[in-house]
Amino acid sequence: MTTLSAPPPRMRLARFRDLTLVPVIVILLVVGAFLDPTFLTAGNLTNVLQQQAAISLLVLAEAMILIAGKFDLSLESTVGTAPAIAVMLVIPASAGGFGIGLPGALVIPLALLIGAAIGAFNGFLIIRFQLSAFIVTLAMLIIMHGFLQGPTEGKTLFQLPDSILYLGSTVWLGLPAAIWIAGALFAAGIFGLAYLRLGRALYAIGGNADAARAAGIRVDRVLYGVFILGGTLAALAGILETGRLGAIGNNQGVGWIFMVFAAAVIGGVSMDGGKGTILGALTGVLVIGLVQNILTLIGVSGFWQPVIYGAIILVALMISRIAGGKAQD
Amino acid sequence: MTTLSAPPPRMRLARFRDLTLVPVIVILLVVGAFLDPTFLTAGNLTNVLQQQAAISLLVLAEAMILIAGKFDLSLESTVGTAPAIAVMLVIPASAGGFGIGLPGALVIPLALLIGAAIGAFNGFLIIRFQLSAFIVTLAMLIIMHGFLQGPTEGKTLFQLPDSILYLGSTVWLGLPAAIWIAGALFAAGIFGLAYLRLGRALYAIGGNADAARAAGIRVDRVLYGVFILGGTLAALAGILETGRLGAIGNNQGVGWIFMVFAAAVIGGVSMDGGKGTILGALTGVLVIGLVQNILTLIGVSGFWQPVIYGAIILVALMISRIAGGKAQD
Amino acid sequence: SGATSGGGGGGKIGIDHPRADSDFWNSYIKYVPQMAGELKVNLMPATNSQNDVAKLVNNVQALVGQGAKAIVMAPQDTGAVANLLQQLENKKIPVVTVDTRPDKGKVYMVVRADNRAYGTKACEFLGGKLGGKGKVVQLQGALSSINGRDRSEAFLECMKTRFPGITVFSEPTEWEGSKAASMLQTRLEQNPDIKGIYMHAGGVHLAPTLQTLKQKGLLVPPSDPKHIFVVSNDGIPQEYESIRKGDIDATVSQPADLYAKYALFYAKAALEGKTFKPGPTDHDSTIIQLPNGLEDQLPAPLVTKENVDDKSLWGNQVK
Amino acid sequence: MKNHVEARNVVKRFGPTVALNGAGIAIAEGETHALVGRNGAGKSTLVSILTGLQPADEGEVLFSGEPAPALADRDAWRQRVACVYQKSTIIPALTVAENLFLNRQAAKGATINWRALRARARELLETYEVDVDAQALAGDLTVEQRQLVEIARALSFGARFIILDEPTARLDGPAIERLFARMRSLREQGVTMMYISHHLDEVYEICQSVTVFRDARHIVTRPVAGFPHDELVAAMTGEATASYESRARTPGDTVVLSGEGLSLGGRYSDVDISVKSGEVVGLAGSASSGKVGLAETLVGLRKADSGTVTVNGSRVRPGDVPAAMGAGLGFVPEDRHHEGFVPLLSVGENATFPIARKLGRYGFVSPARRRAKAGQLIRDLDIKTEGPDQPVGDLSGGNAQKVVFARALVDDPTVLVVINPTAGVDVKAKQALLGAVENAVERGAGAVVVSDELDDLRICDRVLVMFHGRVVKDLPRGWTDHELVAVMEGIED
Ligand SMILES: Nc1ncnc2c1ncn2[C@@H]1O[C@H](COP(=O)(O)OP(=O)(O)OP(=O)(O)O)[C@@H](O)[C@H]1O
Ligand SMILES: Nc1ncnc2c1ncn2[C@@H]1O[C@H](COP(=O)(O)OP(=O)(O)OP(=O)(O)O)[C@@H](O)[C@H]1O
Ligand SMILES: [Mg+2]
Ligand SMILES: [Mg+2]
Repeated sequence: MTTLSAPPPRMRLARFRDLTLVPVIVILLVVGAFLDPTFLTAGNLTNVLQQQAAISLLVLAEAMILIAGKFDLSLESTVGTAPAIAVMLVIPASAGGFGIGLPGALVIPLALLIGAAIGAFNGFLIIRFQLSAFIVTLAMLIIMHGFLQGPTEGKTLFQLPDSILYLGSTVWLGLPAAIWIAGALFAAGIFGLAYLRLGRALYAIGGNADAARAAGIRVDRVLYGVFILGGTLAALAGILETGRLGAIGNNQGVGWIFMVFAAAVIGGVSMDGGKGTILGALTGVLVIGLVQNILTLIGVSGFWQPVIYGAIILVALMISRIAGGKAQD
Repeated sequence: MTTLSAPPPRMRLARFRDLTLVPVIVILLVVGAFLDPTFLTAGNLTNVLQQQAAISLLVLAEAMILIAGKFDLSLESTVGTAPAIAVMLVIPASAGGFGIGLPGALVIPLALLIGAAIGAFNGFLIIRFQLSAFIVTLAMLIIMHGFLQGPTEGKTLFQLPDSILYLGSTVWLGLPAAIWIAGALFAAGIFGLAYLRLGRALYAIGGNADAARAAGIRVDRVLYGVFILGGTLAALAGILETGRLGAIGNNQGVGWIFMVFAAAVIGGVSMDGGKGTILGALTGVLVIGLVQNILTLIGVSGFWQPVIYGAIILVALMISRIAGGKAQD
Repeated sequence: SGATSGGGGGGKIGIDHPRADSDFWNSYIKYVPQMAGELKVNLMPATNSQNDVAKLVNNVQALVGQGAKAIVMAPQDTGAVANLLQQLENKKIPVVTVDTRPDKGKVYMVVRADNRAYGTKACEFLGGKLGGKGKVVQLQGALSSINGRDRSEAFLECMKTRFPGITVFSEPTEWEGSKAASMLQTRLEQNPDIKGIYMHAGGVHLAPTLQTLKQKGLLVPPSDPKHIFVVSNDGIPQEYESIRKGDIDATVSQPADLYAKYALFYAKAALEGKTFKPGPTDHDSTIIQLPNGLEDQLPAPLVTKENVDDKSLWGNQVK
Repeated sequence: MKNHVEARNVVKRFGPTVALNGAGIAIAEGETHALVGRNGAGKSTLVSILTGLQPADEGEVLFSGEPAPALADRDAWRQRVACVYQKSTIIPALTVAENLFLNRQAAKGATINWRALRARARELLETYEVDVDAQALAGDLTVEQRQLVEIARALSFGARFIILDEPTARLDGPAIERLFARMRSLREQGVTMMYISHHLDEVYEICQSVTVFRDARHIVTRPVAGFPHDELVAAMTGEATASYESRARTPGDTVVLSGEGLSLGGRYSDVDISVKSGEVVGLAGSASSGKVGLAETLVGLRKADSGTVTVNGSRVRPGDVPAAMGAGLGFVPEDRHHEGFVPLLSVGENATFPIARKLGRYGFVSPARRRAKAGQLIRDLDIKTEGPDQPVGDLSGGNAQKVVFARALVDDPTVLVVINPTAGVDVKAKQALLGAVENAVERGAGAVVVSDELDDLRICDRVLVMFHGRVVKDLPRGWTDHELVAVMEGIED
């Protein structure tokens, strides 16, 4: 009575839906190579990857949060605030710290902890009080940026303990460590969301939270976990960025979140929850990174750059829509 | 046979759900009066209204778009771009125009037309191609801002035709015209969404687009209308703002959209569509305007202002949640 | 790198512009190619980091990848470029920074006017006009910008020490005209006896301030007792126009033309292996020693009704 | 007699699925015409084509011999046909009154008079004896009340042709009777109707002719009178099918599920219930009896105000579904769209969520083992699907219900609670599902069947009847239909 015999073609196609942006990436590589000889050099491509490493962790975090049907705008503030507060707990008051003087080795765990705490607080407001995730995390974005500006009084922190600089600036096996870290975390994310019970639970919750609850998934607990993980990843992104830049400016992370959403969505993650993959999100990050790099290399006038940039996002979105076959939300 | 004989109390309460922020407004008025004697003067309150007039039109537009279940981030760019392009079509090349030299009286209709065209293009991509409204309008936000920066090459337009300055700077019957205009449009919005079939169609579409279609509502047409109306209102907001500021800066409107969403959502409009009222959105605008005014009056340190501001948004959100009684999305 | 080397004295100069949304920087951006022509430097297409230090790092890395032998940049965040400067030093690429002075990391030359001096000049002017008493407002830029902070701190410090009778209200406007207008309007409502305004950025603050004053009926000539003294900062043509009309009283002219000229001049000098010493220069400025390099402090004149028609002001040269 | 509505050679594909394959139907003026067929036969797809919601890939639709209007011309469609869709078209955030008069609240361009609209709504609800407040938000209604609102709306248009797609799947006996009375009077006024149901007795009661679809094709159209029941079933299933015989068994001694002193404000009060291993307990009662609320408490979807629930001897934390499931419970919720499945996820994944931890170690889920397990469930319950990887959202209603069932059974539960288990399920599938319940019980599970369907209750060893939130009767096996209905209606004490 049923059609179980051969795996029908649609199913096979579905597997490749994650990869709808691969042709776009290929086109960008070809166009880039054509436009500028530097583009296809190992050095330049390594630069692109390193430049995207920190923001890609935010995309990873946001993709998971979106798949679980939620929203987190405040990640971008955590990128600056978590490492900044951690550093201020460590460095002397004369260098802009709080004068508490915790040991310098603690600065990375502290930053991650602060990120996790911000995530947990977001989760608390959104899950416990059932507030709108968009507005809660928008308010938290503003507040957390205030927690960077307030204690530093708008100044850049540049006397940093070496420990926090290490990850973002060192090189392992010929590649910047940040690339290895982001790569490993993406691999874990791709695997976890495809093959772990917890990962699949995110899809169930994002797709229909009531049904997930009725299927025995501890929805609230999983959501807390996702927000906390999101905050922690954002803090790690902040650590990598701090190492790359060598200081924590007052605008670290500011303005990233839109790019993060753009990357996730053109990579096939739905804003409505329950749809998309981490691999897709990764292709989204790469597209955005390559576009930025090419625009820089060919030196498009700064005034018109946004137009080209936005237009490319639109085109990528259309390709992802046409190849994906389904309406986006 | 059943227990539904008397109208349950929850239903009656629903009427007042639009007004959940009224106590917040009252508290702000009392606190403001207590903190600064200037606060409760007619002059200051008029200022608050005038300062919020332009952004309130965006809130009106966004509330309608959200109720219809869609999303428009690009409104904030339209605020700058629509009047700027209109002005450049009119003023001579020496003043930064295109040198086309259309008659100065056309500048307002032109600006509104440009706003409508941006809205129509958004609608086209979102409705026709079924692309994600969030990302389409995000890309359009970037592109449209580029269309302000590109032609002006980043310069402020100082030499404006008088016609575009009039509405935003004149006074009618003792009150700035902008207040009258915003007031009239809100009245029309409140009435239209409560008493017109077309207005109710927005709720039906936002609540369940398939059901709306089945009920004979021309869903696509209505959505186009909403996007076009939204763009037009944003252009009008830009005209009022231009009159208030006397010039079109390169970042006119930039950064408004978050406040717009915050105002709409704390005012009870759901990000998931189908829920909320224009009156509620108006109370949201007022709360935000009063908070900004009080923070300015008491002169909170600029560094910590965002923290207080964000915290107040959170509190307003909670009040709206508790009084509204339902989970927010 | 596979880049072809152009003519001129020893290699290409890469340049990154900090932002494209203010009149001052846009004038600077316009002067750059013009000065490059005059100085005959081999300039690469400019990049723009849009006020984002992460983008700045990306851009400079790309420029170096494309074969830049010297870099001109204007980091708006002076701390977060430390690593970048270190990288460039390792690659022996000299750096000229414009407008801002990096906190850490080697620079060949900093080309900037003294932003603290702007604040002090504005304070001296307003303090004198007000006779050392009354209330003034300063419309700040973004608090996270070093220049904004310098102007603000110097202004406040000078007011406190030299004119203790003057009350200062500081309004953080984030370089937004809309915020500036609202805050000024509110403050004037609260303190109708405000007599002076210092604007950190004429490009964004000028029109909203004038419009607000006009609405309040306070846009009157200096002879009128209701007049509010306004000092601006930038030196764009519109400010001069307003000074001539008597709407505002003074502005500090940031030398956009000199920024562009000397940035390229020093970048070229670096490629040619020239060295400089602290002391006065041939162009009315002084070079001072910094821990991490040198700084050429260009003159930034205060422009008032008296000298507003001076042809040498860059704002009078733009058409 | 001329045909009021006709569809000819309709083909409709969804990706690789052919939902209609050259099927057609012809409905004579003034008759009530049944359309029957197994789950996924293409009935609802035909409905969406006949109401202009979807275009057919091939074929034509005629109304009174005239070609159907253009798809965009919704007004023309609405003049020709009104419909109760299988999927809810209620808008939860709007009031009942507004839902009833959606897009016709007032004349075009005129302002809406809400007071008058509410009055009209109240009148309409009264006419159809729907006991809900016109001002209530539709989202606050029960599934059943929502269905009644949909029916009232469809009937109120004054259209000459009305389609009802499984309107009774969510209604109890008296509500069905009221609906039929209404349909009869409409027929007397000459209204043509198309009626879809999996209850063949309803077809015999209310319809004059019947069309059978099978595997996306038209099989037969005949007058109902003189169409033997088993022949009709055979036409639907393509084979001779005997009616379901419930099995006899003796319950064991261990109590696997019990609720003591359970009360929930407004729903039920002071209920005791206990189910033994190897026993099927029915829970019956007409509208608002509180049976669903009670069942939802037993499975942990709701927290009782007082009382305790014990599963397999262990006290379960109230309102904690995972805890109840961990203790060995499986259940089928009332509203499959709401709590039953995640539409975007595959059949395999939806069916195996409760046993995900058993499909691999260290939190890992083996897709191969999942697919194998799902394949087995698909065969056991005869789910019509492209395979374990098809999203449940693409299945027909009855097949989606089977997936929900599969989820309940997948962990070999010792306690099974099923709420309206056969709602919207075809005859053969119904047998499969009831058989599955009985199989589980034979393996030693205890089961609770919450239903108003006499067929479902027949497999029960005893039936608890609830009335206004209290258990009023404990009927052992062997009740007569009349007896049970009387207790349910509160006619007999
Ligand atoms: N939107 C859709 N996308 C993909 N497949 C669909 C879609 N709608 C229906 N189908 C498929 O078309 C076939 C017919 O579905 P339809 O809903 O018409 O069945 P039905 O006869 O109404 O069944 P039921 O009695 O269960 O309601 C099914 O195999 C179903 O999976
Ligand atoms: N979500 C809800 N909110 C408010 N009241 C509800 C809700 N669901 C049910 N009720 C009310 O609770 C009472 C008992 O409902 P319950 O669903 O438990 O009974 P039931 O026997 O299942 O009724 P039915 O046969 O109509 O489904 C009814 O009066 C019903 O209207
Ligand atoms: Mg169906
Ligand atoms: Mg019920």
